[in-house]
Amino acid sequence: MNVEKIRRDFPILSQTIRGKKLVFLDSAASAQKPRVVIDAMREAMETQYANVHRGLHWMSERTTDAYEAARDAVAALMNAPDRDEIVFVRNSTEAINLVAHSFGRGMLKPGQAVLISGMEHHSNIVPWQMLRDAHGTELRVAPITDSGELDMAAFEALLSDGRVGLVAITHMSNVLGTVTPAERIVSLAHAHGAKVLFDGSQAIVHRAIDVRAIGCDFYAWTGHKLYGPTGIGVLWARRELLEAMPPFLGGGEMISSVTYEKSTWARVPYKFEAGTPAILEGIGLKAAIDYVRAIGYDEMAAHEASLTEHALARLSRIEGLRILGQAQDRGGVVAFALDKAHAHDVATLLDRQGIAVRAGHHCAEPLMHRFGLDSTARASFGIYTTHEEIDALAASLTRVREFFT
Amino acid sequence: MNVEKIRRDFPILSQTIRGKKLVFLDSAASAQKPRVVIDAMREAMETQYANVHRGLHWMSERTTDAYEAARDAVAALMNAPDRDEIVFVRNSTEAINLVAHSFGRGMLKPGQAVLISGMEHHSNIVPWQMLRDAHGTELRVAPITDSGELDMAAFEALLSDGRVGLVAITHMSNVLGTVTPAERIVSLAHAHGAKVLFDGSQAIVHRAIDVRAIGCDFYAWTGHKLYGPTGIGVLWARRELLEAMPPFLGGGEMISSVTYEKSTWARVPYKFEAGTPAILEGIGLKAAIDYVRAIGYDEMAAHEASLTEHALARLSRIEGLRILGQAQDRGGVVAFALDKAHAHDVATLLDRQGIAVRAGHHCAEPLMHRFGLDSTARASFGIYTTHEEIDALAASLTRVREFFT
Amino acid sequence: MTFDDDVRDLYQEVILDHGRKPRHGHRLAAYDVTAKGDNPMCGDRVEVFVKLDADGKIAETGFEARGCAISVASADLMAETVRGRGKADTRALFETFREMVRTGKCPEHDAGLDESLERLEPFAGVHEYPSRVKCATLPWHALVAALDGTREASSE
Amino acid sequence: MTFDDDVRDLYQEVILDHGRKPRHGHRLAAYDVTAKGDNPMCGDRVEVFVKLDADGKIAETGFEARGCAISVASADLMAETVRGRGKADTRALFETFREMVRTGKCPEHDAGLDESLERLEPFAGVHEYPSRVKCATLPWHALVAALDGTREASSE
Ligand SMILES: Cc1ncc(COP(=O)(O)O)c(C=O)c1O
Ligand SMILES: Cc1ncc(COP(=O)(O)O)c(C=O)c1O
Repeated sequence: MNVEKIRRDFPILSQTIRGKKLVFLDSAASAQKPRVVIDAMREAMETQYANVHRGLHWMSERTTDAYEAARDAVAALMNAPDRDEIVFVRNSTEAINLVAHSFGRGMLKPGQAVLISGMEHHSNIVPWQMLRDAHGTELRVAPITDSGELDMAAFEALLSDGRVGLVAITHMSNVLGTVTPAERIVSLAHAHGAKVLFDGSQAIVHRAIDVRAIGCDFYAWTGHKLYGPTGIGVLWARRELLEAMPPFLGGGEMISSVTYEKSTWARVPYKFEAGTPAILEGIGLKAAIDYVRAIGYDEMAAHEASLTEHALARLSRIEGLRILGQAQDRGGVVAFALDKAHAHDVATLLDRQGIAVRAGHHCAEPLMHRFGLDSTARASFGIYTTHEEIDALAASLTRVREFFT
Repeated sequence: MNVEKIRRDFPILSQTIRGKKLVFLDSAASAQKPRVVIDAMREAMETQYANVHRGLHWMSERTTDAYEAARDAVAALMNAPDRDEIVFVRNSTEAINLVAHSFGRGMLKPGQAVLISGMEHHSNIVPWQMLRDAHGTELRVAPITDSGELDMAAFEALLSDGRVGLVAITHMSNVLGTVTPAERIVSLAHAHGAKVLFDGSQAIVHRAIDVRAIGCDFYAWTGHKLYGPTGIGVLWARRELLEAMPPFLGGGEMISSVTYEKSTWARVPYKFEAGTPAILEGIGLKAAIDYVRAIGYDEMAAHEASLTEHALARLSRIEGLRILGQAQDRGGVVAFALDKAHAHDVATLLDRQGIAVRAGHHCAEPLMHRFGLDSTARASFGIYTTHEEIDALAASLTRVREFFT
Repeated sequence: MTFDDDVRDLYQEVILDHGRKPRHGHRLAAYDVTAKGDNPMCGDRVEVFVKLDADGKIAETGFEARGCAISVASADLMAETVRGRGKADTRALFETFREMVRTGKCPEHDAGLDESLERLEPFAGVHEYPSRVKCATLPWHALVAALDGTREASSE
Repeated sequence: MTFDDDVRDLYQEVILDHGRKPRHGHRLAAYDVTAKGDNPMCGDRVEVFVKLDADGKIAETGFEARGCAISVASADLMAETVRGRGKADTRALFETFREMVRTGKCPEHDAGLDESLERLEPFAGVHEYPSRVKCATLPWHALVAALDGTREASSE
């Protein structure tokens, strides 16, 4: 993979920040956008924009085609059996909330349980708490080990009473980098009668996702982390589930017919897409998908594995620096704490060198507390990240620690 | 107002469609985007993009500023008392669903009623049906007159038993063009103890909206109709209501703290904005707002009034053409039916002349049925629409009718 | 180009004519199977009535339709072209027709369909308007539903 | 520019020093009012303890904090600069300080605050980092809450 060539595809990477070359190590929060994405959105607005579906005029037909082509691209990306199983939402968070409402309230019974893990993002915790409080389901949490992996024995034990109706679990932790054993999770869950939702927000950026091979029931992710625009996310779900689930939001586009007494719903997936969708964002997302597929997941994964290995090696040599998580199978995010400096101060000092990292609880408070911390700094990598950037981070961190000692 | 100058701000308007000059008369479905909007989004992606809030690094701070500046711009646009009363959502539809969930399920009691009107868009019907079916509220419909205005006597009568907890009503019909008497509606509703939500999806494009002067409790609209991008909409609500309402979607950004037992919510409005928001879309929306405010609502309203008057005069001279709605106070949309031709055929034939109109039920089936129709064609106007374009429409419609006779 | 030139390639005379004056646009006095088709998105509605002969082949088709010129003309030409066909044969014609209105091109097909497809060819122009493809196919959905013994079809 | 040049304008010596070795970073043996401040977004937490004199003026302030250098240094310099101030006076200093860390400029203010503001001036650089303004203001929120008799404050 030619990283220098890829970097030229991202206009922002030539920016200087405070007079320094930008070193962007915050891709797990949101990735930068290649020119093809920027151009796709611009071109749509300049040449064919109109609202989609039922337009009957040229621009509406063209825009509908372009928007629906995004659905095909997503289906192909995830190896979904059926394009109609792709529901467009705003982000992963909305995808998970959709499942919590339509499947949770609609198909789980009070007394059944939802099983999450100890390394979830708030977006895969809070919707299940809200479901618990509104609907009377139980919320169970499968613990993680000190190395930051799912405790499989405990996980299985929590399934054993057969009351778990849904396992909702991250496919890759945004803090620990841990990739969870998806197939194994599915086979255990299914054996105990539970459906499985993966929060793939991070995983889709680092791995080729094949929902058929994984065998899960729901898979959620978010466009802006996969080099696409904000405002669009994806829920994939098995058709029979989508058919059976009541709708979530009501309004235009999601109906088949409306009278005051009773409305009937549009066919899947439109039943779940109320109102004018994120049209331009769908078009941008398709460009992003085409872009990453042209590079290829094998290439991307190899690049990120090499970056991650390099980062772990470099950072672990820094005195007083503690890395969170040592999973065997891990993706390109590294969260760490310095003994002498608070994560906020670390992030600010790095910023003054032009190095962008994130600091805080990374929307994973319970996970932070599991490791006895309130916040960490986190460096995360994208296809445009270089080994030199990681060297720059390591060098700066050494200075930061000296500065605070 | 210099329409020719304005037209040059919209790159798409110089397109040709099927070798004809584009005549875009479908702005009520979604408006075209001026260059400033396109550029604002492009520039954000090229120079400073990052995720918002808690970024701590330069780009995240800049992007947070830009995104939050959109909130200020919206608050100023609507004369909202407090910027924290602006909640960003995907579109009007989500805004109304948010109210149906958080206010409807959260604060209305089963047995209370929601009062809508006979000229609502599906997005302001279906959420209240779903609330009725899930929560046991009643759904009442205030009839409209033959001229397409709200029947105020009937409206008041439907309030009189004091059981209506919420009036949810359009501020401007997307089919009839009718602008409803907002202040009068509010004073009647409040006198009977009901809160008021306006669906301002169309009104905000044609009128300066002053939520303080109107005195309502909720106001919903959608960015893509106000020359902004797709993927972003606005709910304004009184602070005390937002404070009292439980959250809608759960996840990142909307929390204050999270433990498995209990989470607490971020302050208003963030409590209602779960997950990574539509950042680029907020930035685009701000550019759109700045653009229309620079032109000025007085100018826009005068231009549209003149276009509408011209259209009504020209179309009513066409034999066999029936215009829906003759409200005194009306905005720039004109729906019509031809005796000899189905609306779909009309739209397709116009398209072949490069004229884009919409045909169908316009997401307002019950309203169509009220007038004994299944579908109509609809021409709708924006700031870039010219009198000549309306002449072209009228001339073509005459030919269409001949063609089918 | 004149107005007529612009529109005639899509609304060919045969479509206009059958749209205006359908030959089979009536409920049959006696019929064996029937079904309704509904396109709630645009309010198109069609009801077909089919009389079968002793071999189970289509003897006659009538319909009542409310909709655009394309859906009415399509129903009328359908009634004409399915006469004498059995169930499988009708379905094969429908599939080929549907492919044609979707793509604008006639796909490979059985020689036995040749003549009928030629008759239906004026609908090929509809492919330019993906959202109107369902106008052309709705009556066919209803017909197939009737033959299958289903009472309702939707061409959403 | 060296690393130090880049960071010293924000983390001036006084901030580093008070962040590392706060003079008032302890619970008072005896105090009249107290409150907690919480910034759940970043996990910063501070608890302030205030001893008042006979006139109701601040005699002494102590605190226990967990947080970044900026919040700890801010708490410490706050403790130093509010000594001898009454409630209104403390609030006025806080408002001026807050404006300064938000904008980087010291707003018009009462002459009586001059000396204290000079002491607090090193925090002006924080305005470059809007998301860290709350680090600097959290202890002040807690102090004002304590004086108001509220037990908890949040600087979200
Ligand atoms: C009156 C009215 N309400 C609601 C909507 C729904 O807007 P959106 O599709 O952006 O949610 C529209 C536009 O489609 C409208 O015209
Ligand atoms: C693992 C994980 N889940 C969920 C999310 C939420 O994504 P979004 O904010 O786009 O909804 C994120 C990213 O913030 C994440 O990393």
